[in-house]
Amino acid sequence: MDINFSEAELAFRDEVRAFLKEAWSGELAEKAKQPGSYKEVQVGWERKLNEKGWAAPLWPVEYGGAGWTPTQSYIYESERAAVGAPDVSPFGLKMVGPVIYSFGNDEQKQRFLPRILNADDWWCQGYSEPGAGSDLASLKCKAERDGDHYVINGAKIWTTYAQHADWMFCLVRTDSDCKPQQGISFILIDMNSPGITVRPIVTIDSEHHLNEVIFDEVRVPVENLIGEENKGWTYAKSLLAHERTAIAGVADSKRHLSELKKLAAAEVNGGRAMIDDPAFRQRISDIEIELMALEYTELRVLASMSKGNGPGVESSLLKLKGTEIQQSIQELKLDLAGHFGAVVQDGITAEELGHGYGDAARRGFMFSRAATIYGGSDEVQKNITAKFVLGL
Amino acid sequence: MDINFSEAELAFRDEVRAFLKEAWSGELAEKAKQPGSYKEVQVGWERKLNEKGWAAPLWPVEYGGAGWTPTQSYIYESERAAVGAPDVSPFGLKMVGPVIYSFGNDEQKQRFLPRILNADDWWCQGYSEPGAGSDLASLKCKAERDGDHYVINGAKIWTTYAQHADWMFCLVRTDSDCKPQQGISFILIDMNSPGITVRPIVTIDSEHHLNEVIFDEVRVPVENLIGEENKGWTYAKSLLAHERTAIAGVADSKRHLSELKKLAAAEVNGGRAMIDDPAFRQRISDIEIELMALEYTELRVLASMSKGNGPGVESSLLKLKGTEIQQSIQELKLDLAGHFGAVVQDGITAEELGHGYGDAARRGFMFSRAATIYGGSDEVQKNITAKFVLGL
Amino acid sequence: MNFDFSEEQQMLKDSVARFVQDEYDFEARNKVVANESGYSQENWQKFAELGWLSIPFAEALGGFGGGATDTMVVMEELGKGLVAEPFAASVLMFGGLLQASAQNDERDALIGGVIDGSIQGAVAYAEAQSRFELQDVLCRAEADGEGYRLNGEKSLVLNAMSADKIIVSARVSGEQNDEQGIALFLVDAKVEGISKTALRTMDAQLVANLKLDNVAATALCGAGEGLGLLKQMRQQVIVALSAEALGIMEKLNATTLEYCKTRKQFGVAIGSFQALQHRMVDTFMAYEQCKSLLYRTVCSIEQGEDNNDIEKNVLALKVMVGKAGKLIGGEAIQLHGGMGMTDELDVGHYVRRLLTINAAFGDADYQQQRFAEVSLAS
Amino acid sequence: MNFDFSEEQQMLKDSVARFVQDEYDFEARNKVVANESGYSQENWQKFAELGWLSIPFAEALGGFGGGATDTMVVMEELGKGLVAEPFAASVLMFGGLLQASAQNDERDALIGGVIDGSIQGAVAYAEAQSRFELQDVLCRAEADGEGYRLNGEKSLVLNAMSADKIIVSARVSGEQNDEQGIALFLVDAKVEGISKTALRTMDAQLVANLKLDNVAATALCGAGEGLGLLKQMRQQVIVALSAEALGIMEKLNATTLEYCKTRKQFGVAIGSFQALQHRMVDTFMAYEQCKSLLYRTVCSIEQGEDNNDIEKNVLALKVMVGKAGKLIGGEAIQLHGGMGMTDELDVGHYVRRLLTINAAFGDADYQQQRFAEVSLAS
Repeated sequence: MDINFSEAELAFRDEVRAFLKEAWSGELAEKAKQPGSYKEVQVGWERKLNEKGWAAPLWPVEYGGAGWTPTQSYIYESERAAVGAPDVSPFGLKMVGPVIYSFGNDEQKQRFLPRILNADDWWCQGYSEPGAGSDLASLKCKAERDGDHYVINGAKIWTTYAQHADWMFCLVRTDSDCKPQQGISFILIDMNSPGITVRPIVTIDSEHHLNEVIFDEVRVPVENLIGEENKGWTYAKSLLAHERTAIAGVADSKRHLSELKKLAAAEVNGGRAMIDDPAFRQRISDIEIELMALEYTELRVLASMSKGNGPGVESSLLKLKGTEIQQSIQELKLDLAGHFGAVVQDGITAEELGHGYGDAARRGFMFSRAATIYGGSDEVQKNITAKFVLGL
Repeated sequence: MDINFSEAELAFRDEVRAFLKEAWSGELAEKAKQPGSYKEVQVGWERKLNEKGWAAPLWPVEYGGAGWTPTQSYIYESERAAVGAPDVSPFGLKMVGPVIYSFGNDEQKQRFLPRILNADDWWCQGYSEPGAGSDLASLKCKAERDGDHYVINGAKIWTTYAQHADWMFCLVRTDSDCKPQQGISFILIDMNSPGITVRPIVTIDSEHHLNEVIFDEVRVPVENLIGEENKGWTYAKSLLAHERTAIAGVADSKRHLSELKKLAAAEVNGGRAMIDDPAFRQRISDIEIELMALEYTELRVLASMSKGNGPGVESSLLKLKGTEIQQSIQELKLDLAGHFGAVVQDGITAEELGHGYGDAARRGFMFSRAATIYGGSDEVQKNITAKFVLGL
Repeated sequence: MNFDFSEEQQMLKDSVARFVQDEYDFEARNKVVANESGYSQENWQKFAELGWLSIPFAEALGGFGGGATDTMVVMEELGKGLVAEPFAASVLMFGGLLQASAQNDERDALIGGVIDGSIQGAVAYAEAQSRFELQDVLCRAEADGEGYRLNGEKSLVLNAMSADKIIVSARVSGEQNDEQGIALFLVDAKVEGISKTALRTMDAQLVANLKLDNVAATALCGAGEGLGLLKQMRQQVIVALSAEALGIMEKLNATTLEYCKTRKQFGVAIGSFQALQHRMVDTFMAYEQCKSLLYRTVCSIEQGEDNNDIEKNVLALKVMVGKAGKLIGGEAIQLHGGMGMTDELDVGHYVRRLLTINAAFGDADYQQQRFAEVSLAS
Repeated sequence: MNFDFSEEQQMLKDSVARFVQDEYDFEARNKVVANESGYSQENWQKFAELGWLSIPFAEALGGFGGGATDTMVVMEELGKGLVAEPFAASVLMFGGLLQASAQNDERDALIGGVIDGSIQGAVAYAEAQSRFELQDVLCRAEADGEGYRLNGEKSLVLNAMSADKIIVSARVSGEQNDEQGIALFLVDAKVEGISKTALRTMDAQLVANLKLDNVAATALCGAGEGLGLLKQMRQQVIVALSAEALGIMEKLNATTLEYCKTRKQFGVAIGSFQALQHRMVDTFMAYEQCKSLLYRTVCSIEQGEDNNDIEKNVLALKVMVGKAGKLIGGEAIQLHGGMGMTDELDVGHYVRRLLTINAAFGDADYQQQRFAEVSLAS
């Protein structure tokens, strides 16, 4: 048992720290505090990463990856979260990028990969459809061949940040006369194509993250098809194996927990700081203990992967426990804010309001409910764990 | 909404109090504190009740019942538990008695009912069989007619206090060529019959409450059959409707909780009484709040029954919540006892040991685990509630 | 012993239920809250005509003379409809404090105005730093002739933007958190020196922060009485909000159950999955237990039990409603899946109201510690 | 970074596992604990021969020079077999305290005896009133020539009935609960003035209450050092007991899983019921999280991290193991149904050992409050 980093790893950590200190500072870090700055900050940040060669460190080096080991990836992730720098937007760099370099043709690779690395295009994901939920194989959005084009009709839902997107990677049905998982193709759609309507879906945090995207006779050139027709399901599934380690969100939760402690030291009830309130102490320590454990669960998975093994049985709990912890932190923060947790702080400064984080706590709490629904709901995760880990 | 008792009910309460003050005192109450006194105390207590006419207050008056309303029954139960007097042993008075007066013939009624009321016979229940669990319909214990007798072969398990029993009421298979629920008969077996072996089952509290009862060519006179052959399942099911209200154990839990508070005031850690320990206070108040609610859930059921209605949807949670509360109280008591919760206080006085209730806490905690298993496990209760209350 | 409503109570319940059913579906409700004032003046007048605004007031004052049960049945039904009109803020809090304060003609006239719907009121008891402590008051009152002048700030005052009159807690003497020295004052909502910052809360209510700069006010009680009156109001409003929460929980459970029965995934209704069934049994039990505790509390008030017993019931109720609300709200969103995350569905709106009720007048954690003090001292 | 065991550690692990597998099934274990001494002397000699008793001792003392990882792998495997031999009491507690106290010939000889299995030891730290506080000591020591005389009582001393020597905490000065004034003393288990009352605990261990009536003793440390040494011992033993608990939890989860796969009800394996599946996922996760926290703690000790960080890990571990033990133990009984209630099945025995471990050296509630102090101060 040895959790020390090697000399080389320590040197890498220093490099990461130096980079973050320089890159996540000044204008960009300031801008991130402003509402509505999400896309601008993400693009700015991803370009800085790309400049350093770290936009997609786990891609193969030939396509612009950095050749990081899992441990390096863990080090970067820990340091990034510790300073509060954002994760990259996953759709281009973590999702469609790997599909393109794995299954795309040379032309597609040359056309899309550099632009993904440099955040020149904003990507969104077209998997879920209205009424289909977790049951992807039932998808109905149809692509029919018409000369050099596919003609797309149908709709996608829960499409994160489609309102910002230049491109969508999309699963479409190209054959209806076969088993449901077959007959699906993986296609790239220019979001500026005529016939696309993006309908905002406001979520319970009162924000606009999600959309329904409706396709009405949208023409997509056949060269935008990835791999073979009707094999899209295979390509999509291969994605799931990527990027398992960051799923627990341990590094971000650590930062949130440490911020929560600071807030609790300043929040006072009847002359006593909330950090000295017994009920608060119990709840925060419940979370902290689980998080201390989960950090090592993640390290155990990582250690296994570093040796070239699969992620192991422990990995199935990374999302379940990780999201439980994320939600618990958000809930405690909301409760900590007291009455101010209810306030929609619309254009009013914290000073005018008399409180600093209630609005963020509310938004964070409400949106955190999605963590156990999207990306395979808790129920689905438990079914999978029962079946594949416990053999039930 | 009116939770006041009527004049008559208040007068009844006074009568109950006066009775308990006299009957649950002196020798009998003292004896109850001694280990191994269970049967003797029960029999003594039930005879006092019978003298008063209260051994089976809910039986029809013609068979010796007291004609109590549900509210009177509630009043008695509350007052009984408050002074710590025992409930009656259920097998005779609450289980086989109602079956005999409902489905037995006159001879059976005359022969058994007075002896049940006066605790002259100790009864046990022969339903479960080895390997069958909650699935009663699969029972295999066989009764074959041979002249004026049935010949019984097979085994029953989880038989509470069979070691004390004079009689068993038993479900046996009299026909194997029909649907599983059919072909079952309800028969009374003299436990002194040749061919019966009672094998003790020690439980995890290290006590002998349970047994396996093995029948090897046991001859039972046909006059011991209740009702018709092959209709036993119907008689057994009708039992389930009896005695719903006391199932939550609210009155007993209130007494246990109040005792727990007293113990916590006396148990000291580092100079601070445990009743002032924040974690203890939180746990005890969690329980107390649920119990305050459950007391009114029970009253709501009772009010519904007082009007001649069925017990209503609330009743399905009486056992689930009631047993959860019972177990939580036992767990807290075990934890309160600290290291002494582990001690088997075998013949040693509390003074010699240096602690008063650790042994009782351990036995209580371990045996309380059965509360969510026997009499329809939690899982079965939830299935039933989902189906019949929620319509799922 | 019975838990039946009187004929009058049943009629009241039916009348509120009918209003919600006929005139306050989710769409109508969304239009109402989109209003500048956050509610519909037309609805308010209807409430007055139906006599609902008179419920807690003594008959001598022109009221219905209702008790805790009457308020409960109204609030429970209002909860089911997520009704945004400021019944609790104006009738129960403002009206309740007026009724509890010393009799005089102005007071009686104001209560009359509350009853007939012509007067809207608000109570400004919280401050930015006060969190859940009623005695944490920095706002100061100084005598000025027959009246007083108020200086300071008040936070998140319910219904302040629509109120004609505002009751303000302010300190005549003592330091922050002193239990003594707090009185209640009546101020005109448009009087010179008041400035208001309007804010929306997540349950779509309109609240306001107040700045009081030498505002003219009349005293409603002496400096020894303000805190006691506020505590009494808190007790009554907690019971009322708990009844509202119970209505919301019933609605959420019913919506979720219905969804699970109809929503299909992998070819079967998701309500057929045993794990979900057991969780719905848990939410069902949580609801029933809240209902029992609400009944217990209301009965203890109606029968005039010892105030210590009433307070214990009220605190237990607040704790249980807070926790059950989180459980039921959380499961409602989770079991609705992606749909549960959308603002288009009513589920999230009900959940946000439950969360607001949890924080109101002290959340579950806070009240559980107070409960333990009351319960373990006895 | 890796969580692999060294070749030596893997051999140690395999050797304990093999012993449990070949010679310590449930039946054999029941015979061992039915012994008058509560364990088998024969097994103890085997442990000595296999070198297990030497693990925590420095090589200079004839030991294996093992670290926290070595102790962990042994305890985890002993846990799986519910091994009753007094490894923790005699080797880790008694031996550990000896090793931490000042070097002298007698001490070295005693450690040698522990290693070769000829000496059994016990540590008497608790008193009837002390609950979880090591400094709550009433037992008094008075100087008598070169030695001391002890008077007082000690409670529930592990392995006291078999011990040749007992280390006793006693007060040289100060009052009950003073942190200062506590020293550790070595007494001969058969010396005049000691009387013992033997007791069984629910995990089948033999413990004893001690009365000390002017018992001759030698000091192992100064009065300023006793509490520190006890705390250090507590830290080490908590980690060891947590490893034992982890082994037990693994065993319980595996037994329950196997039972659910094979036990049929209503015609199907009960493991096919989704509600049970999800609960088994919960117990699986609880186990894995305990394992992670144990690894974290052991690593922090092995790498010589700051003691504050180690203490924080140890406290977190104790809390999580206590709670997970209750969850896993409770589900194991519940899912085994009626069978789970019987003493014939091993499940209840494992559960009782987990409960005993939870109470040992402060239960989850107690340690969580200490954890919060350490964690929220930093």
